[in-house]
Amino acid sequence: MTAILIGLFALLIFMIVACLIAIETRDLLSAVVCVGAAGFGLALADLLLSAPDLALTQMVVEFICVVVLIRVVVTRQDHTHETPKDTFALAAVVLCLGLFLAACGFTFAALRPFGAPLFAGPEPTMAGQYVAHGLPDTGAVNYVTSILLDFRGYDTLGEATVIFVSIIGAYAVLRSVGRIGHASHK
Amino acid sequence: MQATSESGGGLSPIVKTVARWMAGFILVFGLSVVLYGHLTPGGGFAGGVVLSAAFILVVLSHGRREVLQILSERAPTIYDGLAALAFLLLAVLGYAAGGFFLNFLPKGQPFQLWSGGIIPLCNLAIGVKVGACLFGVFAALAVFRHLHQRSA
Amino acid sequence: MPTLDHLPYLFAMLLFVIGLYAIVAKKNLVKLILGLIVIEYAVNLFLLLLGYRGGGVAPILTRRDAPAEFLARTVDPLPQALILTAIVIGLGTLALVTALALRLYDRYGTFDITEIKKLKG
Amino acid sequence: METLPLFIAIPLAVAFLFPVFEKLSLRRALLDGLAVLATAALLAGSLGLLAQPDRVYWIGGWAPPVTGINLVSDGLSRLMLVVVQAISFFSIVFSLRYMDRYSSRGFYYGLFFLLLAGMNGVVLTGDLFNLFVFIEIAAIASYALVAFGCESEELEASFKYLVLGSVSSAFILLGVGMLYNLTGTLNMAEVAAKAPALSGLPIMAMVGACFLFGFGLKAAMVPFHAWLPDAHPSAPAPISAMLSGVLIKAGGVYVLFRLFFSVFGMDLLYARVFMALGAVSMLIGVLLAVGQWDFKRLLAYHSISQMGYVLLSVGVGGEVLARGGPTPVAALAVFAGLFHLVNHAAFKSLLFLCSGSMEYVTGTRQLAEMGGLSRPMPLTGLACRVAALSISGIPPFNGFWSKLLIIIAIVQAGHYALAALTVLVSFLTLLSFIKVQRYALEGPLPELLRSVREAGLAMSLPLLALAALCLLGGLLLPLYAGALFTPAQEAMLSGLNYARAILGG
Repeated sequence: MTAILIGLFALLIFMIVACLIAIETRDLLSAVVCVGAAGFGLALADLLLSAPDLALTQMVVEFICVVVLIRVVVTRQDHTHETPKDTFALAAVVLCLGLFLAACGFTFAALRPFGAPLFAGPEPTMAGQYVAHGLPDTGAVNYVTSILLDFRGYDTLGEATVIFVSIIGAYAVLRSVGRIGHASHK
Repeated sequence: MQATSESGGGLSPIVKTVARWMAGFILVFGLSVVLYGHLTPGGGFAGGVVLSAAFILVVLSHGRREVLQILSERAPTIYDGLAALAFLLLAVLGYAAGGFFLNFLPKGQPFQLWSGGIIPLCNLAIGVKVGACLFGVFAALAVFRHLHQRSA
Repeated sequence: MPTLDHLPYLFAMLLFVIGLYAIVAKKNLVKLILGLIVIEYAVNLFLLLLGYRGGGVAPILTRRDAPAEFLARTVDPLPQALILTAIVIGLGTLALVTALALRLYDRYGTFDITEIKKLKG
Repeated sequence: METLPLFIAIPLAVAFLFPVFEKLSLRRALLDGLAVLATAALLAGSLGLLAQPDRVYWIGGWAPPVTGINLVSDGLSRLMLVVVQAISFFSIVFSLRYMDRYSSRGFYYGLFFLLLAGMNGVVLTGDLFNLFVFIEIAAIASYALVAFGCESEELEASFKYLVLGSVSSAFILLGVGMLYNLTGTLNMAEVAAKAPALSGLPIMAMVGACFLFGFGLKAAMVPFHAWLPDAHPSAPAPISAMLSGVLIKAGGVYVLFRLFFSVFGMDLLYARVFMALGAVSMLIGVLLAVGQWDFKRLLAYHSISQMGYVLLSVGVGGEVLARGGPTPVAALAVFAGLFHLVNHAAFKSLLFLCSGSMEYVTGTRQLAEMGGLSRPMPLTGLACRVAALSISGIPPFNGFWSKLLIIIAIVQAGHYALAALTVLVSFLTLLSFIKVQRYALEGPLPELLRSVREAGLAMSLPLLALAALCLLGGLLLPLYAGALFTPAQEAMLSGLNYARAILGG
């Protein structure tokens, strides 16, 4: 457990640093690469926390995201001047976010501690039932798959639909001609 | 690499051949990730993304112009729609057999490829769907740029 | 107050807040997209941490495992299934938002959101 | 045969078919026919459901103890289902002609049906994570539809909408995760059964705040409303009607009611937050609307204001309930809120469709460039007048009755200041619609618009049908209230009994 905690915190700090660099750097290409690195860190964290399915998916998705984003960024010139807005507004934003984080710190004490979810306890849980019935009732030895495609297959239909919506949407947005006839002149 | 594919020429013939071979291997790997999803880590989503990566590799190495000659704008959306329909059909077949999303096929022996009832079939449909979809998004953003409208 | 038991959750929330900061304070469309990605990472990580069981094994049965003993050791598979769904949803959103950003760039020649507002005039 | 899954399966199947149809280059009439037929069948199905009792459908046969995902048909979800199907039917009929102005009809229908499937899924589901998935379907479809015209402003509005919408979704998912950690389940009924043991813990305030922010943003309540006045007017008119008429309700207000009444159980704090959000939205929305000159933008601000009425009224009902006040008052407040929700769906969609009809023939949305349109376009003019009278609360139209009931309920609950505020907001609404009448329908017809005509029957029929609903909805209320509203009101008032009904305990 301790070894896992140390590894986890190292990965978390790596991710946080990578994200901070990504957000503050001026060069968009390095920003994209930094977020990719953070995603790679997340995939490692998945592996560390016994989620190989997630690690695999996160890794390949990461690859596609970074390729697409780099493709978008690399040939386009950017002249954004990140002049700091107004110090007061920025301070207010940071203060609000800090308050949110403090509220989380205060209220999270009631959550189940890390490493001891309800699932591990004696209480009956949704996941406990899925695991108990997974092999005999669905025949799949990968419990994540049996949940995804059998117990909660309806969610997966929804998820497949989300992907379908997004591609139809992207194609719709990329049409060269949107309106026919007289466009609404405003 | 980016610049050449931008102008549409593609890379040298050696790179293209290697890329095609690589794409073949990636395709097989993706299919195995899809089909063994209920036995090992992976499944329709991860495998589908791998499948799309194979096609993306070919596009990146061959360049825009060559790809545009063989690929129609609508192809990815059609495969996407058909695979989504197949997945929905599995759910509706269950519906006919007694309940929406009922796993109506025999469950088989654990650890066999043909086990888990409809799960491998669902994985296959999702794999094709995700592969077509992601490739379609990439193609739309990188290859087509502006889609020509066609009134229906 | 949180102890070490809850510290990983707070780290995930810190990541979440960093993403929110990017969305609120940055003016570049690409930075906003990156902010969305960071938020998605944070939420996925949070869900994953919630399902971890100390010393747990991956929720995939192998031929070597005795089923009963395995069930007492596996981590919670449900959050993992949820995160898989959430990853794909995030990917879908990313595809659409990238298409929008590209289209805006083609119209205005910039990723700067304040410039875009100005050009609209 | 169980019909509940069909409300999701039919729109999905239709949506998946459209890319294939586009490839086959089928005749336009076939696409149109399929779209109209599918929405009409769904509308008939939802009306048929009204006559049937409450029931639960466990998907895949996974019923407790192995809790799968369930579809729930109770009074509240049936009410929302009917509203969603009705508005989508009218919007599709209106689109047949209106969408001539846009390219790619197949994509339009595809996205429309995905939006519809998403909303039906949200309304019917009894599972928290499934709710999130279907809200995302509806939301992503609406982002794409807002940008459907591909004009610069539309793209920008869609981008803003997408970023804010995704942040709100992230908050919703955080809330779902925390609830899962606390209760070990995602099923709303099972969470509801465990909620009383958790009430009072600070973490529950955090969960409530996450959901309130997430769904409040989707419902465009006032501190979170910034995206709506850009997004709703940018969409094609039938989509504006869908977004303002049903999406902010099905994806925002409905879920808030479901979660805070049936799952967490209404307490005084939540009720006061509802009331405050409602009152502020009502006032700020109308104040921002009065100064607008863009017809659709004006309507969008009014959506914020009118949804404020609904939230205020239902919040008052919850407050009376939570402090142990007289049940009839709470029942009246909830009833009035739901009635106003349905009325708003009718008259706001009608107004957006009217604005679309005017835009179709005149090519503008600016009130200052219109004038005298009631002469060349008598049908649109008539429908627009009926809708304006309804939203301003003039008898005998439906808006009058629901606003009257809301004010009576608020007075009975003892909140005199809020009642006065409601009257004031109604007055301001009336003012801003007098402006619409004055500049769009009355006065001289501008030179440029001399040749305009009514856009055709396919566009006028939905307008007239909705106008008839606005008139009859109020007058015939006693006839249908028992079938439509009473079960919904009971479902909300019975609170945590929701869990008992589903789990059979």
